[in-house]
Amino acid sequence: MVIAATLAILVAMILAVIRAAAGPSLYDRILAVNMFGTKTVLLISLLGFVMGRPEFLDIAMVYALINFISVIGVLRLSDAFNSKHNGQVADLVKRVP
Amino acid sequence: MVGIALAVNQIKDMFAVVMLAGIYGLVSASFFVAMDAVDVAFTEASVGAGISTLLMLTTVAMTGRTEHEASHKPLLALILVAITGGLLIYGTFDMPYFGSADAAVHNHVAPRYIYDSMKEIGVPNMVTSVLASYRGFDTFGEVTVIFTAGIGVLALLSVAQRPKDDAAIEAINDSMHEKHLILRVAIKTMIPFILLYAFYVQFHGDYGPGGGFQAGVIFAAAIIMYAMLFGLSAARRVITQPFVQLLSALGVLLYGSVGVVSMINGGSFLDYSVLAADPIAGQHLGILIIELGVGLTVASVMIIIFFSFSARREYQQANKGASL
Amino acid sequence: MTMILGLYNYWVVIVLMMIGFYTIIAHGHLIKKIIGLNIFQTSVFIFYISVGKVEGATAPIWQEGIILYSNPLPHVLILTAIVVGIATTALGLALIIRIKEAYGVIDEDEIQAMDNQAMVNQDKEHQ
Amino acid sequence: MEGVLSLLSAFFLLIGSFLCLSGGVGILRFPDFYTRMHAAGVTDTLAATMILIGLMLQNPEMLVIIKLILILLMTLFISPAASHALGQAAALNNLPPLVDLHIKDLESASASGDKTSKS
Repeated sequence: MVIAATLAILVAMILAVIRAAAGPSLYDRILAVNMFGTKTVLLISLLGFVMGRPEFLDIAMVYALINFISVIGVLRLSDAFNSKHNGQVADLVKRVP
Repeated sequence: MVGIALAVNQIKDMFAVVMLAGIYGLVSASFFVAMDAVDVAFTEASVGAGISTLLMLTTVAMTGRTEHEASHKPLLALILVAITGGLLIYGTFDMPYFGSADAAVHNHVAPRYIYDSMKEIGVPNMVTSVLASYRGFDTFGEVTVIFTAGIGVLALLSVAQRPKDDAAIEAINDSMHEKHLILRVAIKTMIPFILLYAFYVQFHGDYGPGGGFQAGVIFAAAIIMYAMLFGLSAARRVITQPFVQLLSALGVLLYGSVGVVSMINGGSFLDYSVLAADPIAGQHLGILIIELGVGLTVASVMIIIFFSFSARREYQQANKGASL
Repeated sequence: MTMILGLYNYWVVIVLMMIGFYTIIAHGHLIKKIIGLNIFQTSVFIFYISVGKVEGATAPIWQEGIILYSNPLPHVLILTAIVVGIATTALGLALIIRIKEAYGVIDEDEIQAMDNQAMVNQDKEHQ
Repeated sequence: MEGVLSLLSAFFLLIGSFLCLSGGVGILRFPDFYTRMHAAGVTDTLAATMILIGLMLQNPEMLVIIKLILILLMTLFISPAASHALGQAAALNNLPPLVDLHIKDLESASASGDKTSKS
C-alpha cells in the first residue's frame, strides 16, 4: 500500500512538472512548484517507510519549511516582474473587504 | 530529471528557468534519500531548493527576464558535447556495477569509517564522525571557503547605508502591512519553532541526520523569511550587519582554535582525543564545538549574502525612483 | 542486458553533465551559464552518491543489528561541496549584478562587443 | 487489532493517493490559474493529511508518530498560507480570472438580446 501511494505521488509530481514547464503565467509556475514541494515532503516520508528506517522524517520537515520559505520569497520578488494584464481584478479585490 | 535539465536548457524565459531549477533541486534531493544519503539530502533540501532559488530569482529580478536568441549556431558546441559524452560513456564500461559491494570505493578507508568509528569516536552518525573528526582538516578548508565567499559577496555588493533611504523604505513597508497581514501573523508564530528546530538539528547531528551545515542554513532561512516579510531594515534591527560579520569570523576562529587547543594539549592539529581525559568524551566535545563553529559561519554567511543581495536591490530601486 | 542495468547510473550522470556543459558553452546569458554550472555540479554529486550506494545497505547511521551500510565517505564530500557550491554560486551572481550595473547587459556577446568598442576608442585617443 | 490498524492505514493511504492523483490531473487540465489553484490547494492539504495519518497508523514508535504529527501541523499551517499568498499576489497583479470574461460575454450577450444566453 505504501508503494502504491508512492507511485501515485510520483505521477502527480510528473503532472506538476509539466504544468511548471508549460504554465502560461508566472503564478501557474509558482503554484506548480509549491505543489511539487508538498508532494516531495510526502514522497520522502513514504520513502522512509519503504526503506524500513522511518527515523529520517527530519528531512521531510525541513522540506516543508524550505518550500514555504521559497514560495513566499518568490511571491515577494515576483512583484518585480511587471505583469502585462490590465485590469479590473485589483479593483475587484479592493472592493471585497 | 534529464527532461527537466533539457527544459532548463531550452526555455528562454529566465523566470521559468529558475523555477525549474528549483524543482530540479527538489528532485535531486529525493534521489539522495533513495540512495541512502540522508545527510546529503538534508543539505540539498535546505540549500538547493530554498536559498539558491531565492538568490537566482533576486538576480533575475535585477537583471531582466528574457534571453536573446543566440547569434551564432551552436553546432560546434553540440559536436563537442557529443564527443565528450561518447568518450565518457566509453569510459564507464570499466566501472564497477551500480550497487555492488566489492567496488574499489568500498575497500580503501570506508570499512574503517564504518566499523571502527563507533569504537573510536562514539558517534552513531558516521557522516558526522567522518566530517568532523577523520576529515576535520577538509571541513576546516570548506568553512574557510564559505567565509571567503561571504567576504567576496560583501565586497562586491555592499551599499553605504543612508538614513534617508531607510525612512523611505520603511514607509513602503508600513504601507504593505495590510497586504501581508495573514502571512506576517503566520510567520511570526512559526519563526520560534524554526529556530528551535535549527538548534535541534545542530545538536542532534551526532545521532541522526543533521549537523552544522544544515542547521546553519535553516537558521539563516528563518532570518531570511523575516527579512522578506518585515523588510530589510526591520531585520537589520534584529541582527545588525557588524554582528553577523563578527559571528561569521567567530565561527572559523572557533574551529581553528579547537585545533590549536588540541595541539597545546599534546595531540596533533584537530585531534580531539586529547581534549578530555577520556578519548571518546574528548571526541564528543571536539565535534560539538566545531559543529557549532561550522553552524555559526554558515548561518551568518548565508544571512550576509542575502542581506547584501536585497540591500543592493533596494538601493537600485531607490535610485530608479530618484531618477524618474 | 546486465551491463545496461549495471551502468545506467553513470549514463544518467553523463547525460546530465553534458546538458550542463552544453548550457555553459552554448548560451550567452550569464545566469543561464550559472544554472548550467549548477546542473553540471549536481551531476557530479549524483555520481559520487551513486558510487557510494551498496545494494541492500542502509543509511550510514549506526543502529543495533544492522551490519551493511552505504559508504559514508562520498556523503561527507558532497555535503560540504553543496554548501560550498551555493557560496560560490552566490559569488557568481553577485558578479553578474555588478556586470549588469557596469554594462547594462548580461549577454556575453554584447559585453564582448562593448569591450572591443572601448578598446578601439582608446586606441583612437592614443593616436 | 493489528489487522484493523493496517486496514485503516491502507484505507487512508488509498484516499491520499487518489487525492494526489486528482490534484495532479486538476493542475494539468483546468482552464485557468484560479481553478488550478483550487485543485492544487484543496487536494494538497487533504492528501497530505490522509497520507500522514495512514503512515502514523503503520508505525508504533512514539518518536516517529510525534515527528509525523509535527509535519502534519506544519503542512496544515503552511499550505493554506501559501495558497492565500499566491492567490492574493495573482489578484493584486491583475491576472484576470476566466470567470470575468464569461460574465462579460454573458452581459454583452444579454445586452444584445441574444437568445443563447438564456438557454
